Amino acid sequence: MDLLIARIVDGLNNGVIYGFLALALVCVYRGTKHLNLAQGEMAMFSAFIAYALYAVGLPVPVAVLGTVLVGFLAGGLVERVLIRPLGHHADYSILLVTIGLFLVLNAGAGVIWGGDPLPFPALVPSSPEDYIAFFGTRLRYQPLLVLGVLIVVMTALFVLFKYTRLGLAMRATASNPESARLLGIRVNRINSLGWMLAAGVGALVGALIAPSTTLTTGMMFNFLIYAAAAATLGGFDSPGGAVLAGILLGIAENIIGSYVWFVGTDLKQAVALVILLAVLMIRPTGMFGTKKVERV
Amino acid sequence: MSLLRIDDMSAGYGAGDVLRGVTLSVDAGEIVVVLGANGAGKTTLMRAVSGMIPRRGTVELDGEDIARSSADAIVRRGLAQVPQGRGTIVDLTVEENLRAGALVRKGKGLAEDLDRWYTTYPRLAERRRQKAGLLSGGEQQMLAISRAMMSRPRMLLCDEPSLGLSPLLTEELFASLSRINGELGMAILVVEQNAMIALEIARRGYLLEVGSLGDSRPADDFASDDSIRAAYLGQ
Amino acid sequence: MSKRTPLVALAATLATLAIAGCGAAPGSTEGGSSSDNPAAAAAAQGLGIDLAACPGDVTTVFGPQEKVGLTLPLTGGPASAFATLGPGALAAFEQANATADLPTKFELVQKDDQFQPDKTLAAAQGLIQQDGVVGFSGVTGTANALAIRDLLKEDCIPALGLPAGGTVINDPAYPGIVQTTVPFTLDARVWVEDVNRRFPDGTGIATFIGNTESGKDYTADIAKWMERTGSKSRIVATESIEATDAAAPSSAITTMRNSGAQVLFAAPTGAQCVSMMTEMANQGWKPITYLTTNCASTAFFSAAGPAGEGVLTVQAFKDVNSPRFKNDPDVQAVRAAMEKYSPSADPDNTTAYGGFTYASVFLEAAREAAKSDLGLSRLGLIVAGRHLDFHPPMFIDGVDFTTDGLEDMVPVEAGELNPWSVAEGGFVQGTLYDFEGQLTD
Amino acid sequence: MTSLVVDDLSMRFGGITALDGLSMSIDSGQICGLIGPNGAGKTTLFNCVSRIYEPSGGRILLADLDLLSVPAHGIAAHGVARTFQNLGLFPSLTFLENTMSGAYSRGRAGFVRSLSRIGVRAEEREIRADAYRLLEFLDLAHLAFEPAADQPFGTLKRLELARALAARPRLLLLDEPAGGLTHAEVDELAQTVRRVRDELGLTVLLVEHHMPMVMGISDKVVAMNFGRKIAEGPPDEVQRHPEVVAAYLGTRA
Repeated sequence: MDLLIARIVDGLNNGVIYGFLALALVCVYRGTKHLNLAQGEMAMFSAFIAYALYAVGLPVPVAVLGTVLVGFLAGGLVERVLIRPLGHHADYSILLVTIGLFLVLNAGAGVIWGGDPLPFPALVPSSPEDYIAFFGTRLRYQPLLVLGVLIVVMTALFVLFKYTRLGLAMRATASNPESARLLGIRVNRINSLGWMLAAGVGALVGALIAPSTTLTTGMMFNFLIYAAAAATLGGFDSPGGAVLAGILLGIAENIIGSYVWFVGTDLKQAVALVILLAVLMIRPTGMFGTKKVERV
Repeated sequence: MSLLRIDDMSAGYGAGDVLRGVTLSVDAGEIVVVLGANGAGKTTLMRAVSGMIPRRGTVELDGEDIARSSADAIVRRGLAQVPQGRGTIVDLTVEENLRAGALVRKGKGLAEDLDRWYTTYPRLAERRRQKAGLLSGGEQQMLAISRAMMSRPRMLLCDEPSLGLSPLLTEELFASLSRINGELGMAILVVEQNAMIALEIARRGYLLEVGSLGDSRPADDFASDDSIRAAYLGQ
Repeated sequence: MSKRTPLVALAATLATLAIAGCGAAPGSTEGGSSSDNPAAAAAAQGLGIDLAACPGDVTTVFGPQEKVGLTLPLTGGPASAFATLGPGALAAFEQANATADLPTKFELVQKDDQFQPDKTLAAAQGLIQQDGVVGFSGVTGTANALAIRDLLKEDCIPALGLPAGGTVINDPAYPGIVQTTVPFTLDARVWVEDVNRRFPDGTGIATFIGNTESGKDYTADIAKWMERTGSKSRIVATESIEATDAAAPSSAITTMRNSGAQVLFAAPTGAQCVSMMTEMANQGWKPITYLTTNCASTAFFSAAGPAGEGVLTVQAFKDVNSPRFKNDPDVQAVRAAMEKYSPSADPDNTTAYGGFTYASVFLEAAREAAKSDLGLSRLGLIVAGRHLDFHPPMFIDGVDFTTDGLEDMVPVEAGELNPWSVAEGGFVQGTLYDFEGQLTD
Repeated sequence: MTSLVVDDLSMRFGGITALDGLSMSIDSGQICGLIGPNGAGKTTLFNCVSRIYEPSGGRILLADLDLLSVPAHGIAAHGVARTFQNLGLFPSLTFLENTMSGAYSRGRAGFVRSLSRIGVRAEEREIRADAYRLLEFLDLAHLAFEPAADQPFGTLKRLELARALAARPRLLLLDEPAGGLTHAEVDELAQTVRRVRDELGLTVLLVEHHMPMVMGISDKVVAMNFGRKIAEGPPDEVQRHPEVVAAYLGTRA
């Protein structure tokens, strides 16, 4: 029993990261229907910026908030300079541009900060002795913090999308950009904002999880695969769905990897993809995605 | 002075102009109809006026030049759109569609406006929490008109509101446009194939024939001669 | 313009091939003449080299100026970890050119391979055919070295001083390939011997091995040495990790913790060294931990903080960042050489010192060859590389670089098993294990 | 002499009836215009005849052949060819190649023979010669070896006609051929369609909004509204039919 709980907690630790990054993917997708493959690298780069801010003497919370701000602005810049000039129907080119961005950010971070992993301080006590005992396992403050912030961010995004004029404009734009323009919505600005939000959320993920993954250029690579799976599973337009799917994916992969003898750690990633396929075959819009409803 | 003044406007999609030298005006408080058979260029005219496609020539709203404004800016200046095919935002609920229509205007009165349109089109009120994609064609057309009106525009453009609707619904819809014009003094430019119904509520009309617009004539004039039939059915 | 580029490239390639082909033809006819030299014939035969099959005359003594090739990742993900190797190697060559009395000056030519074996092969082909290198030093990575060894064998070109720890590198069929790093088999042997010494009656061991080529070496070598040493211990948990996985390995640690293992043999990759130690501390699991020599860097352990306390690694090189070697005269001499001859080398980066050391093996072989009957030639280099016995300045005292023909293929067969000390901020001196002559199979 | 017979054809999409028991016929060698306001069901009927849609009920006969019993991909071999509203051409292929691509349906070489190349060369030569004759017939021969890309829309419309004719059809279905053409091009196209009918002896079903063209070249016109036929007859009769006028101009309620 204790072991099962320990495994669920282990899965939760990773699942929270998948869900958080998935949330960033959803931010871009909700606004623009684009998948940003550079999302993970943007988060990684942001974490390094947080490190740089911390290294020049800023307190950790200020460094984290600082990188969120930088991420926010950089997201807008990326949209304006790299994405918008491609036009609204350039799905394939945009995918390629995000791959390019992926490579540039990865190489850039390597050149600037080197290949050795850097220690990144946590916002909460995180020495080995800082934990809450829970059925023989240890709930640590660091993942709890990530989970807490994730819930706050998710709720904030939910409120933004559901109850604000801006959120309404974003949803209208995502659903029918042409109509949105004819309602006077500045569609370009909304797209920018989607990228800014996503990059801000990504920056937060990067800076928050760096203490547990250590700060390296490769830190986000795997997470992005899981996050894309989680966003797909959760339904690409549902923040809550993406987060929940991320967490469930983390737990499921861990439980299956641990208790199904032929899976083990080698096939954990395959488990995630099999779950993804299975769900998509039953519900093509994901678990919580909106079905496209339209009468002829 | 005309509320909307278009002078010598040409427009098209890429190669070749679909519209050539169109001149048209709408006065405040007036309903004007542009009639035309299928393929005459009615929707192109609408999209050119609303800035959705590139155009050349003069386009003025209340004396302000909007020929180079973007589509969203034109709406913000008070020229609201009911696009062809209704432009329903299918993932939003009926009420969210209406609220989206009011995004461009600041200030209060949102609740009153919602109320007004729910009263005008009670069927929308019944379905306010439904996804707009589930509405019938007629309901979506009502939604499109209400949504455009939620921006409290100076003028309304309607692109073929009768499209795909039964004669009865078409009749009902035009009656409501007439009421909007009467009660709010709203200027409306409507392009429409269904000439008889449109002419019934319009003061003046234009006839669009493969890209060129004739002179405006009083609505009754059209009703009494054969020009539309000729334009629509040949010879 | 854009359409013409591939044509130009194609033309260039064809021209290169044509020139290479013309160059090879007369060489191969002359190849027989080298057997006229009885010393060369004997030396070659001793190493199983067929001189007649070598293009050109490998016994020809080098001119006053020759080129040496080095492939390493300069771009791509691994670049940041390895790129500093180049400037370190450059320092060694430039120092030798300036101070040593070698009859030949060596120009180091570096080529990017992005750490991808197929690109290593392309880079090596370019170095041989276009640059005309007479040898290689510091081809980085086991898989990368494997990718080019057939090419090197065909062209009878030596590669001396490779940072490639794989057991397969030391293969009698490829006498010209000389490893210069702690071989993974030494790592495994030291771990097993140390566990046998601590637990004569046996204990439970957990293994946490990266799902990579070197990971396979570790798994095989651990099993081999446990069997050969008659170890009474058992492996009770085997966990693996993908090289790209950045998540804290919490589930693997949970499993190993629950296996009741007293000992952990761990060979993860890169930053996983850090996250593994951190996660173990977080879960409160404290087995006796043996960590791959690939993780034995101050950067990793500093990042791990208190979680690194007492973790054991095998070390053959002096760790320049540890207090123990800060004032070591050899370290300071190398540091001075780097500052003087290769200012772009980072004097605080372990990998730069590694590059210097790999190059020093090549240079030592060059010295020996120059003194030998064979002279400083390609064959001379290969033969000298296979008969070296010296102490590179950056090696820990007690660890030597020794090769003995095909009898002893593994040059580095000793290492210190050193625990990390948080208080010291470095590895502290532990037990020296020396298996000289015992690791070659 | 009746060529195409549509008998009590119905088509429902979900709850919507797009065709409601529609019957009509075209005599062999006739040009029949199919008109009606947007949403009248013209395209649905057109797509049923060209076997893109499977009707919910009714029959479609081409001479004595039950078209609905022919698989969708097989109708070309049974003498039905069509053009598309937005051109279904291959831009990178030449005019000749595009035209030849229309002939594959009547190729006699099966899969095995195509592989073994026995008799295929001769057949290919024949198809090529045929395609070239068609291009000459449509005044496109000077463009035979030019790629289709970048030619004026009106020229491409004629090329599409050539491709449809390469299948040597008995029944030619034209889907809004005048769309996007200038006045002069429409006149030219109308003449071409007439000439094609006269010289090749085809039956033509034409869906078109451009009334002058429909009324100018059709032997008979079928008018539809709300999925039903509201009038059928010579153009000038249909033009004045009160229901047709009402369908187009609307009615005062």
